[in-house]
Amino acid sequence: MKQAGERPVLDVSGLPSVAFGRSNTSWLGNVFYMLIEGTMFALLFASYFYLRTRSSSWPPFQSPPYAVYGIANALLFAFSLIPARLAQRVAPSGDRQKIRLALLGLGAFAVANLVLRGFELTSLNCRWYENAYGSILWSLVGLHTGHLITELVETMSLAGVSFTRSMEGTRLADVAINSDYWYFVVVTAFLMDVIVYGTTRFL
Amino acid sequence: MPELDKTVRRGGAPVFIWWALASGPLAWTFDLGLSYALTQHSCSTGHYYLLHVITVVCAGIALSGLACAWSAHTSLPPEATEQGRRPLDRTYFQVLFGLVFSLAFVVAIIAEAVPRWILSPCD
Amino acid sequence: MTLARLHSGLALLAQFTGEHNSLHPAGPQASGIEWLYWVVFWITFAAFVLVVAGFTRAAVRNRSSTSEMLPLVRDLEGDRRASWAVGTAVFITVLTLFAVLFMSIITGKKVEGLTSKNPVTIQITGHQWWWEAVYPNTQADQTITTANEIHVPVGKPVVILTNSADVIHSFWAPSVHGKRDLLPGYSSAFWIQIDKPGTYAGRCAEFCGLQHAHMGFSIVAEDQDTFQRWEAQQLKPAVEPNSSETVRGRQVFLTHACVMCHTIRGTDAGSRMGPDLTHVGSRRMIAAETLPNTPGALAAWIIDPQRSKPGNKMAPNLLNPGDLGALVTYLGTLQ
Amino acid sequence: MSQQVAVPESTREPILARTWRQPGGFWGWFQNVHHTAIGVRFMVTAFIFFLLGGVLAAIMRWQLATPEHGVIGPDLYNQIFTVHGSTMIFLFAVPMMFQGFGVYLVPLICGTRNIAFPRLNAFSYYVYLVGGLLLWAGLLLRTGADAGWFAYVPLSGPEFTPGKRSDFWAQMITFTEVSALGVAVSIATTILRYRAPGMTLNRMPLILWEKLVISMAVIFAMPAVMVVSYMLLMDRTINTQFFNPAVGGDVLLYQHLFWFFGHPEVYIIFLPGTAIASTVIPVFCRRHIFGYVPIVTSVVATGILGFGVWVHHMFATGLPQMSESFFTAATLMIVIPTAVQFYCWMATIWHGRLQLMLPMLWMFGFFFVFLIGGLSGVMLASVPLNWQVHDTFFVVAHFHYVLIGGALFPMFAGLYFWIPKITGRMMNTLLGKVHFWLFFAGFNITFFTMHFLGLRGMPRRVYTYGPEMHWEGLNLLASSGVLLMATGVIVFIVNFFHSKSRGRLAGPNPWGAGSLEWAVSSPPPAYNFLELPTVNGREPLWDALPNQPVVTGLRDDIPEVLVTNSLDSEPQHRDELPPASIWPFLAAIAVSVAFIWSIFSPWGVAYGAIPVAATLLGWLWPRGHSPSPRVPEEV
Repeated sequence: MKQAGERPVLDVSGLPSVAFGRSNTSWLGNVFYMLIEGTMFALLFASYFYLRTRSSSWPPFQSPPYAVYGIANALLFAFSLIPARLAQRVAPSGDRQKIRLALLGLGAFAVANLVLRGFELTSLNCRWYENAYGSILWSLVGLHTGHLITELVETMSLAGVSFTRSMEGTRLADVAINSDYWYFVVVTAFLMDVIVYGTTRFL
Repeated sequence: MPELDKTVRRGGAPVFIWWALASGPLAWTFDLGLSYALTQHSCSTGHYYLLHVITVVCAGIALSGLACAWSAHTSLPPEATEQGRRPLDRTYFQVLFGLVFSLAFVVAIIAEAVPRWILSPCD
Repeated sequence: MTLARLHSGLALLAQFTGEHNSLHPAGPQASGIEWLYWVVFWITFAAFVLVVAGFTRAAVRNRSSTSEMLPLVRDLEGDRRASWAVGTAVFITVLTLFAVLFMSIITGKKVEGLTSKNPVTIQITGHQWWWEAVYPNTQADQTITTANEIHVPVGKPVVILTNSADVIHSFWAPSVHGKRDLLPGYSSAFWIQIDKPGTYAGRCAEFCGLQHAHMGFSIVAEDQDTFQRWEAQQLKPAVEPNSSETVRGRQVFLTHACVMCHTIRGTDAGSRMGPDLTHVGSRRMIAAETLPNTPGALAAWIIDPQRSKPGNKMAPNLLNPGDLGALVTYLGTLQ
Repeated sequence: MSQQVAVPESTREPILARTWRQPGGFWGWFQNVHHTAIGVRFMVTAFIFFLLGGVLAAIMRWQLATPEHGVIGPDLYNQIFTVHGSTMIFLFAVPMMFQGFGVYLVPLICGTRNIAFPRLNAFSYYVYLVGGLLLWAGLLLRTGADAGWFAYVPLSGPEFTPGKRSDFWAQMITFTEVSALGVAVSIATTILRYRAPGMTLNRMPLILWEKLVISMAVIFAMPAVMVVSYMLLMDRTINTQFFNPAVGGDVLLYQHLFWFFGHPEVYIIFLPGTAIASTVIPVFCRRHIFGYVPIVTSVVATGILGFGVWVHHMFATGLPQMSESFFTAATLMIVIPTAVQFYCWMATIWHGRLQLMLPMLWMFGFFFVFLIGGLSGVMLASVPLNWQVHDTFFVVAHFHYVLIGGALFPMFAGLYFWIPKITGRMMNTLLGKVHFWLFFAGFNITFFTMHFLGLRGMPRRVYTYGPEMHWEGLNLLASSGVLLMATGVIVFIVNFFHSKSRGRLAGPNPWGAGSLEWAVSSPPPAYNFLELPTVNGREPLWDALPNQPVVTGLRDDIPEVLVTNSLDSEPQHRDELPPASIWPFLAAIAVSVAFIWSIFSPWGVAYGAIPVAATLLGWLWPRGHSPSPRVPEEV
């Protein structure tokens, strides 16, 4: 190639080796995955309303899901935003103690959400094999529950890492990104609740 | 336009330039989606005008993007080039992009309007 | 003049002996679409010639035969002229596309615009792999049920109602109209009209399983008198057997597997799984236009339907030659 | 930008080579995460699937050559056309045009050392491979999918396709979509974060613009087919009722969801072709592309408009005519951006100095063939015309003109153009020309004929036809073209192996091209660039200053790349990429087991998730400490 004798250079050695926020590549990758999964949710929502137009009554010949567990879970989701935001706030400091606490807190919320989700599943008042309404309802709740489990595993793994000295560098950025993903899970939970518990009563 | 100058120097782009880029596709998406969803509704209720309202509103949204792009175009300093390295040049490119884009989607929205001039939603 | 000749030349290239060709229309629907086809064809042909000419001219203009690496061109004046040329071309393209859009929608409106107070109505139900045709009537005994061969009066609007018994099929007689899907769970209606007497072939156009290839039908367009005679004939119950051979044939029919699937009105056979055979002898073809309705073909079909149409729902029938002959003779009398 | 004297190259090179070295040997093959290796694997695997799909096509044409031909029966024929279509779309076109070219080229053209998320990228390859093998294993066991490549319900549903045939198809979809999505995320992130300093948004080479748009199209389109293939799978395995009209299900829901993916898919296949065109044409016309801004806007507009035309696959279903006509309008409007690109290419050739070398020859083939496909597409956009030609051989002709014209011709142009970069040796020109003319002639003989068959009423997907239809002459002609095409492809393979060992050495830049992949040796070293470049224009090598600066200050002893921002490619921070690893392969195996298990038992998902989680933990588990403390900083 060319001689490297007197070439002007752009020296980047002073730049940081880890970045938080939007310039982090994993942050961007995470955004793309939220777009992918958001599209999936959107398509299931669209399918739900499409199937609604193919049926004269809704829910067809059964009562709407029992809403109490759903509302309780929605409240729980709302409060879980606190540890999520906390984890994001303390991550750049690298303070493993605080990170650990925030992540464990978030994990505890996720477990509680999951338990309540179990009760929700028992009170949908339909089965997935009965009719198309049941199928789409269970798919919606199931897809979201899958996300909840994934997020729980990820949070607990990060919490595990936070007990070791490996919780540094990009791992700290991952903690912040994990919280972004939790926000996504919470927002989709709210949207799903509106559909599962709301539209079955008012549509 | 001081806002333009300030944001461009920071290396970003002002909101109205992003609007010039986004308004066309958004307007067209709404136009197509709403028209498709409401065709049967407007047939069964007899509110045929609804479909024309959608056209006008969506074309308006796209035209607002065109206006943003145009006003940014006129207020950009003359030294901006399409290929340069500076944020200013990149903004100029975005503005050109926005102009072409908004115009293109206005044309697309007009094309979407043609069926409702000829057909009835109940056909 | 030349255009007309070119036209007929191209039509010849895409020609077919008569009744199964979207460019040989027999009624207003297919004619409207054919008209649109030729208009759009000539527009796209012109676009094709212009673009190919443009690329050819561009290619020969500055072609360099050397394979050495040439220096880069920087031609601002050329760019400026190219901007105008490209701009003009895009403008013309947009106008042309709008013209196509207008013509397409207007043709669509015209093609679908047929209507009539008192049309002949035919309910078509797609089955794997045959067509059930019912001419509904409020009185049950005035309802015609037949299969694969549809009769319509010439010059009269006919409304076709669609439905499917199993998977998606698509009803398509290209000389009459474009295709329409038969979807399970949906029923829709469309209109046809045939102006020239004759027989028009049709096929299933949506992939529907093993015997998608052998799912044909035909539309027989005949003048009003003939059509009414046909109607009257179809309304009658099955012909009573009038010879020992045909009596035996009916006996074979009623005592073998035939009755599991088929109907012959006027007898005990009343199952709707397969085609209604009350007037099977009057049809030109059997097995959804797979075989001609000759005694030989019919006998071969009854013995082993899986041979000419593998996968179809009719099971082989091991009849002795005497029974088979009697059955075929009997079915042949069911005019 | 500071003036400094760079470290002498001779000492850095071995260090970099060691840092970026990928393990060799049998087990090393499964650990490699470098984008050049993975890109080549995608290309080779996709090409093999192309050959296999071609063999199926030849069998079909043999069967259809004469009426009532008894080569194969309906059952095998249906499996063959289903696997042919699925292979060509899911296992060849997208993996070749998007994943193969994209993974190999994007990091090089960006001027960086590896793709973002290299392990995800490697994982995507294995998942794709397993998906392909699954589909073909089904065919070879005579239980191949047989409901067509779009597998409409209810035909593909539990009632009409019992057994596991459609399940193989649906899971193959999942595999290939997971793969395409993983690569899309990698490529989009690479383009937005790893571009060389100076490669601002307005200077991104057109191929990067197109890869970015395709990645976004993949991200928004593929979820639709995942959703719909899972609905089908659940209908088949756990008795959900999505598509059963008796209890509120709907067969058109399937078609809406499928084509909401299916039509953007066409652009996911076709846009890489235009990317190759916009890259190859300037090189052989010895000038910058004419109309950079219009081409960029066209590409982005195509990506967006492509999501608004799906109903034109459903014109015959009897939707209200006005609803359908909206999609006629959208379909006609999508012609405009493609026309703009054609005119810009024409102007580039017009005002350039054309050298008709092999890649350019294939470009002219692309112009001719795709033009015909595009124009017959105008006919298909019209609702009434569509009623006549939909689901006939006219459509078969149309989409082969579009897909072979829009993907295969550019693919061969791209292969003749980039194979010297990949193997380091030039392809033989004479053999290349023989290949072109055989393929071009054979293609047109086979597929132009099909337009007439369609107009004369021949529906698609029929395994045979009767002599009374008078289709035999045209069918025989169509079948004969296959021989020419096949010979052409064989000539290409011979040419490839011949040139790979004996071809003329290519050197770094045999064509005098302007993009960054030509700045490095052929084939590229493990670290791609000794010094990361900076860029001074849209064609970095053509527009470089006499003393164009290079980037220094990245560490050589760990695999580090420079991260820049999306709009202005300003350096932001340094990023350490993960080294080679076996975990992506193990994770792919675990995921495959779970997917395939789920066909046979719903519990496969639950039990299969355990090894998946385990391998993912292994994949993501921290690799110990960095050699030096890494400083987090809010940027």
